[in-house]
Amino acid sequence: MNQFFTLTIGGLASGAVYAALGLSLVIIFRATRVVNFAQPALALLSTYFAFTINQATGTYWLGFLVAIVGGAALGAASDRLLIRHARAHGELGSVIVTLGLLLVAQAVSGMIWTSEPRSFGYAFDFRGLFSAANIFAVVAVLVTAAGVLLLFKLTSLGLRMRAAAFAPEAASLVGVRVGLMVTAGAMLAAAVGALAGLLAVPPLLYPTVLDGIFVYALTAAVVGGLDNPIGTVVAGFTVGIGLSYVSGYLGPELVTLASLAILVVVLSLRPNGLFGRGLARRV
Amino acid sequence: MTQLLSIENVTVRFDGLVALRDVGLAVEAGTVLGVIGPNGAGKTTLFNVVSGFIRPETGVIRWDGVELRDHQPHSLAGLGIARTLQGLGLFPGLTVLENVLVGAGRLARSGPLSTLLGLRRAARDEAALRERAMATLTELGIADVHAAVPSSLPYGIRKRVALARALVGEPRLLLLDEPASGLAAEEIEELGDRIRTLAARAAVVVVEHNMDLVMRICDRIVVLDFGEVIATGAPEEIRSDPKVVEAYLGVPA
Amino acid sequence: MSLLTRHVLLALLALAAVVTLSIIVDPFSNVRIATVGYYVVAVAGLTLLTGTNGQISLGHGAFMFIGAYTVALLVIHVPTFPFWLDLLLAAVAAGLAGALTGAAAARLHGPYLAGATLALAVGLPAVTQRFPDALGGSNGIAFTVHSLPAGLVGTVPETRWQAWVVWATALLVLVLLANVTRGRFGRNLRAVRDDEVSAALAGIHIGRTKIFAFLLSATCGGLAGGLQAFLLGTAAPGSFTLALSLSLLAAMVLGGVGSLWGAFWGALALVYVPAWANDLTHGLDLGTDVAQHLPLAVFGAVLITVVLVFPRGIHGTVARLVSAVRKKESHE
Amino acid sequence: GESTGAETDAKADAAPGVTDDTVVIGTHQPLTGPAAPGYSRISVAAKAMYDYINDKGGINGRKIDYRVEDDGYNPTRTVEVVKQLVLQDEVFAIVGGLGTPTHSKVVQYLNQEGVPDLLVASGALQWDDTKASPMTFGFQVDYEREGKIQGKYIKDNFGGKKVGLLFQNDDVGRDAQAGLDQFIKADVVSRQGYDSANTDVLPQLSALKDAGSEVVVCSCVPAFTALMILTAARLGFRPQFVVSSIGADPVTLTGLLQDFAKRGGAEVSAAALLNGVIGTGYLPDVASDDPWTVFFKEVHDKYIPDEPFTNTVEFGLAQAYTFAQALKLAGRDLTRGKIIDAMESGKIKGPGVTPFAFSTKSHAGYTGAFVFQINPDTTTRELQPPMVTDRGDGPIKAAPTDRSTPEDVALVG
Amino acid sequence: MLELSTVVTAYGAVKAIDGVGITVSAGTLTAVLGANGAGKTTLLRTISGLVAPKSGTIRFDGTDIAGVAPDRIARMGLSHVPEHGGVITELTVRENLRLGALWRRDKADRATALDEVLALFPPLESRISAQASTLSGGERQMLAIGRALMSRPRMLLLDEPSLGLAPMVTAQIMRVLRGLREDTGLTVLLVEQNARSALSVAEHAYVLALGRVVVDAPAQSITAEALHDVYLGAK
Ligand SMILES: Nc1ncnc2c1ncn2[C@@H]1O[C@H](COP(=O)(O)OP(=O)(O)OP(=O)(O)O)[C@@H](O)[C@H]1O
Ligand SMILES: Nc1ncnc2c1ncn2[C@@H]1O[C@H](COP(=O)(O)OP(=O)(O)OP(=O)(O)O)[C@@H](O)[C@H]1O
Ligand SMILES: [Mg+2]
Ligand SMILES: [Mg+2]
Repeated sequence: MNQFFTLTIGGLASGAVYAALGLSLVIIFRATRVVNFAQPALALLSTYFAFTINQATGTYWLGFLVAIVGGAALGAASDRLLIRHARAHGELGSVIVTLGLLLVAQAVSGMIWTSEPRSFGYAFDFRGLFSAANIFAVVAVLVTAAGVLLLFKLTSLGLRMRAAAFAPEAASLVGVRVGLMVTAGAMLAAAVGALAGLLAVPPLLYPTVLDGIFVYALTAAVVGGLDNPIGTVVAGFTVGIGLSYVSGYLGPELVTLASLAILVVVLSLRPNGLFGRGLARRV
Repeated sequence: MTQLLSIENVTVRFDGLVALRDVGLAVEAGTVLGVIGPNGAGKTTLFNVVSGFIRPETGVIRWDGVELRDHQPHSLAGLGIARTLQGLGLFPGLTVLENVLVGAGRLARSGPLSTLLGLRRAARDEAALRERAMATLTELGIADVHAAVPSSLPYGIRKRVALARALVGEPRLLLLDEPASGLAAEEIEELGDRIRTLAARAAVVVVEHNMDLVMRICDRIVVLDFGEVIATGAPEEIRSDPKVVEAYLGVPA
Repeated sequence: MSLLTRHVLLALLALAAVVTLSIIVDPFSNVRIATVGYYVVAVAGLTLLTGTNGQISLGHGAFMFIGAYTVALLVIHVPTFPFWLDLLLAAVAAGLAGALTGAAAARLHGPYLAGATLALAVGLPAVTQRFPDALGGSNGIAFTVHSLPAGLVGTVPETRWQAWVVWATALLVLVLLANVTRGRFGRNLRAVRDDEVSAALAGIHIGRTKIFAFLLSATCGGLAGGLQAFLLGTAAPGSFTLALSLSLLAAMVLGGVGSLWGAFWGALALVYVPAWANDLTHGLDLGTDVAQHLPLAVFGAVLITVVLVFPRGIHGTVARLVSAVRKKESHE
Repeated sequence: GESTGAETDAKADAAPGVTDDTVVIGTHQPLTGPAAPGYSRISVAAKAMYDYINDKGGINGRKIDYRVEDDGYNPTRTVEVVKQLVLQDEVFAIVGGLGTPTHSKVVQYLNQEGVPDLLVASGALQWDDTKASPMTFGFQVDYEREGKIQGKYIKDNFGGKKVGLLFQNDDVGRDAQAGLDQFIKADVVSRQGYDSANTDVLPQLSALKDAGSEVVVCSCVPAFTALMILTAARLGFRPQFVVSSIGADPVTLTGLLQDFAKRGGAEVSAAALLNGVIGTGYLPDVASDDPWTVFFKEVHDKYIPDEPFTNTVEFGLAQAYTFAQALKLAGRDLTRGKIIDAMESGKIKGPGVTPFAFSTKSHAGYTGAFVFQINPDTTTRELQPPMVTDRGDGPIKAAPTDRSTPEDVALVG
Repeated sequence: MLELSTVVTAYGAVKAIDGVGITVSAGTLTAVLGANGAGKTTLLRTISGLVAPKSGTIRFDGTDIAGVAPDRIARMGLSHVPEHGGVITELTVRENLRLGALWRRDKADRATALDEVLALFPPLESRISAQASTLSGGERQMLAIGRALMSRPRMLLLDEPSLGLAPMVTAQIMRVLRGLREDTGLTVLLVEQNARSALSVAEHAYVLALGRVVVDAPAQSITAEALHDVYLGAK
């Protein structure tokens, strides 16, 4: 029972991380219709920014801030310099360009900060099952998700961002500044990604630290329906808890296999994810 | 006259919205049937039901007297039913000839294994299909663009490619969804003549908003409004049917 | 000349070229030649699926995994089988897995398919951890394949012979794939990629076509994995990472999507770009951390550059240059 | 097929990569990818040692040309780069190839080609197989020997306490348990495996806690030692930790935990978290004034002063030094046969605290370890002097005390 | 209001528009006719900024808008309903309509505009919350035109608005255009395949052939025969 409790709470904490990174994938997908494989790499670089600031100043929150702002800047730069141009080359071209960016970003972080693991702390005290750090992670993710949802559902900025992503030409004809909207989406996605990095990385930071988390975050985003922030957050927590049970009761080596199983089961029942809309008329 | 296709009591609902209610109609060999009605009346939905894209809530569809149950879109070509889409639906990555060849697939005899191994049989088959496709393109007067990709062609030509793709499989029934939209006046005229000629080999069902064309080429017309059949009859009857005038045609200007 | 005869002749010519090359170059270059060979098989299979049929697979490494382990297990447990039978069975096993994957994937589109196949690439190799006794756990399996015919021992070095075997297989696969893509089936694959509704109306069974594409493609993947195992004598989960699957996709795009020539160029790039980047790094006098990560950065930069600057990949660019030169010549 | 005696002799006489003034050696290391964290510095340190030796004139008049290839911890790449080193670079030997899953895929090839395969950087047992792999030699103490020494220590000092095991799901974990179980099998209340790709060890630690473990033993790499300690702290779980040499270096661990020291007060400082952790080791403590450590520190300070002087760095320096010793013993008329003879001569007295097992009968590396505990100030104190044992059920004995010093070896002028 | 002179637009080497000069005065309805491939769509896309002209000037209200980004041109009050509507199928009908008026500040007026559009196209009202992808072909066309009207444009570019619409709806749209022109002074440039209905509402007409203006005359003066010749000549 105790074990069950711990696994649930632990899963919730990792779920928050999957949800956050998944959310950033959803935002970038909504803004550009591209699944951005470089998203975790941008998050990684942002987290390294925070690390550097932490080391230099010793204040966590300054690093936190720099990571979020720096992440947004990276998002803007990656969109303006690369992804925007990649979109013209279709889904495949975009996948490859973001992949290339992932490799370059990982290599660059290795060049600057070496491949050795670095100590990276939590925002708050991490001790205890309901530690302040965990509560912060869960709350931060929920608040961000709610904000993102409101942005897309209720604000005109969100509507414009979606229009720009779905149909750039039609959107521009109704006066939407498509380029600006896409960049805004990329910035937001990268900022949320940076948050995910800050939550995911502790205690250790190294260039490949987000690789595994990316897989589970993508699982969450796909299971939730890539277009759906709430679905992704729900799926993120569910995947986190589910995988925690698998790890605790069946064995840690089965975790990746379990995430595959989750995807297969969900997608064979609902090809557009649990919360995705699949009503689109075909003819 | 033989009833090639008959539809009885078909009802289709999309969460709350009734797209078709108790619709029935019959298509006879050698005739052209027009289906008209306001936008959103359910004309395309009717085609979708026949093609197997949508399962009706109730109703029966008979082909050659045999009830079609759980039929899939891809099984239609084999039955001898071809359809063009309201848009173009061409394969942008294929040349005009290849587009038409895809439509001719049902005439092929060799299986995938002989293709894989590159057997003679497959090659012979392919040559026969090619000949057939070129013949169809020639018939429609577009053989000269067979090597072009659709996006480089004017809209009118593209529509003909779509028609060629439907025709090449020698269907017994042709479902045409707004074949005249986007065409110039002469092209429409030419299309009308062509459909009349086609009626000799295949029954045709046309959904169309161009009334001149519909009135000229159809033997019978079915009028849909809000998913219901509000009139059926010969063009003259339809033209003067007050219900049709009110729902669809409007007072002739 | 029929299509088949032409393909076979071309393949024989290519094989002769490979044999000649393998005799001229040093033994290690033979290892590289063979490596290119099995990547050609994997990338060609992927290009059929992704380029021709439009289904993105981020998980083709998983099929290589299946192929490699099939060969490994057969070599160890059924040593009486000739190695070509092992390879055949590796292809069959992966093909079956591919059909299953295809059936699950047939209804998926775009990023959903990408996500599912990515999970396959990451999840499947973990099976080895579950069955450490049979599959060697995270260490995998090491074994030796004695394939060199008795008559050639002493006259032909092992690496050269391996290059021949890999390339003979690769060319056979290419001939079969060329038959498929040139014919009706290849056309149907492209039609399904372009417009599923129209394809269905033309009588193509969408689901079956997609599954068949997956089956063929996975068969190639399995064969590539089998060849790799045959070549290196190893099968280990650490070889079949997500990075491998993504590299295959990258190679396909680098080479030129949808063309079998592209598969060749892509495989070549996959082997030689990192190698050159590595040599370059060794040649420069750089700080340790920069040197350690430079090859990775170069590979990433090459991917970006090719997509943005040469979107048709190497094959498309080469073909364009050739036709430009021809035009110029005919003008003169 | 079977190689004839003459063939073997021909191979033994061969000396590729050797010229009048250089000898080329190669290695495969994970410089990028999942295993790079923790391992990427070994070759940096080894390079520093070779630079030092070369600056002093080399060995027997030859400078050492050290070629490092990145295999990303991917066995396929390992095979490729090793073939490249052997066939293209024509190295004289492979030295310090890193990793069990990786190196195990080239052992057969290297032996078949007659390439000396020296000082493999892994504690797996399989390197010690003089019959099947006569060219292969281990380096570090194997996981089973170390497990035995740990097991006996726990039995002697914590007899009757409940023991929990955390182990990596691979041969490291398997071999270590084989050693531990010889002594404390009955006391083990829970065994939890972790996967090196999954950094969430909360489920494992919570299970160990639930089982009431009073002593938790782990043969973890440093990152997982840190994760284990932090996760336990998170759960308020305070067992006695016993950690193997691969993950017990206080300097590395302090680095990994340092950010917790900066914030959150003294309670979660690295020193507090590490206080009392028991470890085993076979190289002298990096903070000690052991003559070897002093020497290594000198080399470090001169050639790689920016690197933290950790156990990993010491490992790389010691490994390179050991190879250089063998090279020196092999003499000026260098052949592959001679380096093998030198390795087996029993004359290599390494920097470690216990002797090597190297002889014609055994190719295992270090034969034992000492036990230490981390002090409140992250220095260490010895709890039990170096002991040696075998990989079977042989006894555990005190290690001979006649260690050589760098001066004794007098490697370079 | 709109003045084009010697505008050239090319796709690669092919000139789709070749030295076109057109004048549309404020408050008028001008028709552009021409055979398939004559360049009508390209002309509108050039005006609204979707493709940049190779040369020539395009003056809208006196400002040269050649090469200006489409979103800026749209915000200047020039609204383009592209061929086949350009409805954003992933959004709902309501969201599509909202988009049309987003850059307008006056909130109350937005609501009025919405009511007017829904009154004009009743099918849209019943499907207001539906995803636009479920709409029928004609409903999409209504949505596209409705969205353009939401922005209360000063000038409207319509590319074959009657495509796929029931004859009654087409007639109604023409009536509305006429009404708007009278009430608000809306200027319209209308591209139509269906010459008859276009000429019946237009004041002035241009006929394009192979990218050039071949007829430039008051609408009433253009006879069916004259058109016929041009169309055939163009082929
Ligand atoms: N998949 C669907 N989901 C929801 N509603 C649908 C779907 N398909 C069609 N509809 C609705 O059903 C009604 C009938 O559509 P249909 O396409 O059959 O009309 P139509 O008669 O072809 O009209 P048009 O002449 O404009 O093409 C429309 O209101 C349409 O919005
Ligand atoms: N994106 C493009 N790339 C290349 N050529 C194009 C492109 N768009 C149009 N064209 C060519 O430019 C010419 C003019 O096309 P446009 O679409 O403007 O004609 P249109 O008068 O609108 O015809 P339609 O009545 O078919 O709509 C045609 O020859 C067409 O093939
Ligand atoms: Mg319709
Ligand atoms: Mg047009």
